[in-house]
Amino acid sequence: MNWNEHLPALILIIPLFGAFIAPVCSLGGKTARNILLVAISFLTLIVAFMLWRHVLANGISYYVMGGDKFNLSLPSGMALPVRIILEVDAFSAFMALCGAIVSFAGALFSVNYMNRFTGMGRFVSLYCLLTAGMIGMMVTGDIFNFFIFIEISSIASFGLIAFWRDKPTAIEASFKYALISQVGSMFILIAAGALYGRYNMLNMAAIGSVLKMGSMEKLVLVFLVGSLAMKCGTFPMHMWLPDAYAEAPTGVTCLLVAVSQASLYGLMRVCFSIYGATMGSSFIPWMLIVFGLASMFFGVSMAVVQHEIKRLMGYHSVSQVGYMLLGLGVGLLVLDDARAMADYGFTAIKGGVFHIFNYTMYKALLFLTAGAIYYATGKKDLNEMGGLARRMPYTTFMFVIAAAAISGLPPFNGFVSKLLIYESSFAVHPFLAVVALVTSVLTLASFVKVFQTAFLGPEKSSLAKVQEVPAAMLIGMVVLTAAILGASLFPSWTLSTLVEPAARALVDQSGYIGAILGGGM
Amino acid sequence: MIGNAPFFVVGVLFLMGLLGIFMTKNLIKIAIAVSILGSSVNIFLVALGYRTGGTIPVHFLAGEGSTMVMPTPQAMTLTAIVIALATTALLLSLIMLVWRHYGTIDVDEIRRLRG
Amino acid sequence: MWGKVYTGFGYWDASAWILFFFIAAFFTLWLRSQGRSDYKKGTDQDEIYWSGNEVPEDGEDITVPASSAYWGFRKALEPFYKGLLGMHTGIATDIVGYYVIAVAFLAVFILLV
Amino acid sequence: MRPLSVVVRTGCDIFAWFLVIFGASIIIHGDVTPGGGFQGGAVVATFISLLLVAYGGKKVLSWVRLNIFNSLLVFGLMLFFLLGIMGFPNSFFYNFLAIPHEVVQASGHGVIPPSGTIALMDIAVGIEVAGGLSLIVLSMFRGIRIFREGLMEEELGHDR
Repeated sequence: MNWNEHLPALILIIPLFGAFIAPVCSLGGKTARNILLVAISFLTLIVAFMLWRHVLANGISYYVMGGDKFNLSLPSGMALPVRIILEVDAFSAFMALCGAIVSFAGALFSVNYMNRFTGMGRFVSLYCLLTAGMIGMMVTGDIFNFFIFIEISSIASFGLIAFWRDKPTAIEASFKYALISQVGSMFILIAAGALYGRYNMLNMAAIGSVLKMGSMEKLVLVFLVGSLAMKCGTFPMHMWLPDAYAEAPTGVTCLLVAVSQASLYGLMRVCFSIYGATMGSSFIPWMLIVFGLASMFFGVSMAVVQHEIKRLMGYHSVSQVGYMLLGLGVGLLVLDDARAMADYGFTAIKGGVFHIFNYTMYKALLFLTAGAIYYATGKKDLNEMGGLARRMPYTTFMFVIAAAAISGLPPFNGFVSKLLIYESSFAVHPFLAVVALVTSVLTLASFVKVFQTAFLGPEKSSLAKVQEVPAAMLIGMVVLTAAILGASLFPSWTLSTLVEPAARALVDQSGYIGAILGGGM
Repeated sequence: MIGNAPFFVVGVLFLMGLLGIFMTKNLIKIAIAVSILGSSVNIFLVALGYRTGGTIPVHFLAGEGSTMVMPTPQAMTLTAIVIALATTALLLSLIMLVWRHYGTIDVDEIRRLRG
Repeated sequence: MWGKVYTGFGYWDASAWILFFFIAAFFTLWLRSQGRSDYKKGTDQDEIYWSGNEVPEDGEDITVPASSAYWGFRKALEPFYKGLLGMHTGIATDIVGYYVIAVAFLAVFILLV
Repeated sequence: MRPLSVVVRTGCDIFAWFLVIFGASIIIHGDVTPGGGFQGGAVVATFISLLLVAYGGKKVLSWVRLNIFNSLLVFGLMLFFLLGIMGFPNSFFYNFLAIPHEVVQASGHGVIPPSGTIALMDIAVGIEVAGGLSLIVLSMFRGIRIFREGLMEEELGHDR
């Protein structure tokens, strides 16, 4: 049998297997458990990479769970696809690759970071489950399964955020996240049920092929967009995000960044592949742009006044998600206008997709450096830090790279994606680009503050015994640094191999639908 | 008209759940309201799947009837119930830990993380 | 691989920037190498210049803590920050409330337009 | 939780076991009747909660070992997973044991075709849910008891 055909299933099987085997493996002691954690996430990364290569070479690949053959989406006599179908196009594969890289880095980091805590068997189990849920959200082609995977990842993340259960704030953050995400997923389930009641099917591609705009479809769109925007932390619904990111163990925060990107992926899948050109009015694209602008500006202005390092970075997550919403919203706005699409719309989508990659890498790296500082000093408050650059040179170096990338300093990759977004959103209205620029300036300001107070300045006497973090943690950070530097030094290569196929797949609604409905006849 | 009655029930229960979340201050009551929200969505799914005059969807026991009730929404409902059970258990455990740490289950007083 | 990234209005070229970086680094290092190494050690010549003030022994007390950074910025935008911080109450039901209001807003307006 | 009166305890002694049998019946007939792995497993898990209510936590926690439920959970999950993997090379979760109903009717063995892996998966899920829900009930109860009696569980290295 050809393993390449089974890659979409394998990418789910491997982390699920890790989650199930972890309680058994943790009987074998610390080493066996750590090896399991790293091996599972590394295998996931390899499979994600192979899946990405496969999709780029052979076009959209899909997989029928439990079918007589893996590609039998339409069994004899059926007009509609049945069974659970995974559909991986270039955009999904790109997202899964990003998620797998971050998951690997977080796993490497967690090995040492979580070393002194008990209950690690559960930690490994939940970490693998969170990876499986995240990747499941990215590869599924079925709206109800999307709900299931979103719930799997939510439940795993509640457990992981509250992992330090003797910290009151961790419990509080987890409770807030649990409450809002439970209400949000009920909205998603109502939307999935309503689509099923209307069209008698759940497959996203099949729904997209027959969808006609009516009042109910509009409500469904709003429920899906609102809930998924909440999940990725858009402005008025973002309050759970800094709490959860700040209180989770750092390896988990790094993965939560990728999980929020999976929600963004769902949002884009709904807007582009299910609704696409049939959306009709430009209300939802404009709302995405407005949400994006609000998240950018208010998120970063909240970040400037924070003095707890991970909380500050959590607010930056809110503001960075705004860039992607802006880029992809501009692309959605001109989706059925071929001329504007060629002029600036596709550039905006490319910028948004590239920013997803960049954001996942540098934000994960920033959280890991914050975790390294916490590991070395035991402090989270910036007021109590100072002069760490002498003690932790490698961490400082990687922090500087990540901070420069997130603030959009040339030549780092953040600059390239932001440039694409500025120049394309400028064509819609100059105000959009102005807000994006101001946000970038404020981002730089707040990271200068972090760099100056934590790493520069005179050494504090309370930090005299601080040492550089162990090698495994550094390797976890180096993985992400390498990704950032690669994307920075070879931007055109990254754009043409990694980003452009993904952006093209996102725009190509008929290709997404045709792959399922044309197969197996 | 009477065929739409389940959907009215769904609407009322959904609003009850939402109002329950906003109007009550007790965390346990909020967890109950979330469960009510979940139940209303489950009723919605089950009500969607019913076809008038349909029989059970097991092919060999269906008898003479030609229309069958779709089993998919029921499978969806079962899955949603399982997930709701997991989240309810987690919410209740978290509330237990909140009470252990904060000494209160008033939602207004659990706000150490703000700003 | 090293090509230009066209944005539709201009382009970005990482290799040009790196070239510039090396040129700038060359000039910087060259300027630095022009410095004199024959200063007298142990005299006033190798003291730290700190705006004419006396250099404090222990720098720990005079650092600006992070919560005081950008004080002027916060002071100038005080009404804005008052509103924004007032919004982040941290109460769980308020968080859900903002979400439900946002969805309800979207639902009403998408049916109107 | 204190133990309830002797009437309740005797009733529990007599009837609690039937819950396990009833749950097992639901699990085993999952492929032909309403119900299945999760429902049957939940019924089985009520056995533990019934014991907890009738006998109080102290006694029940001294009777049971949490590792047993843990291993039930893992065993059920691995069985389910294995059945899924055995569907290769056709596809993941392929029903490799199913027999089409024409074949069954031609051979004259009953009217209900064997459902293949579905029944086995029901059993796997039943074992897993029975273990998992019992574990949930017991852990939540243990949490309350630890809190009541002020015995904070020993936690290593939590430096706040």
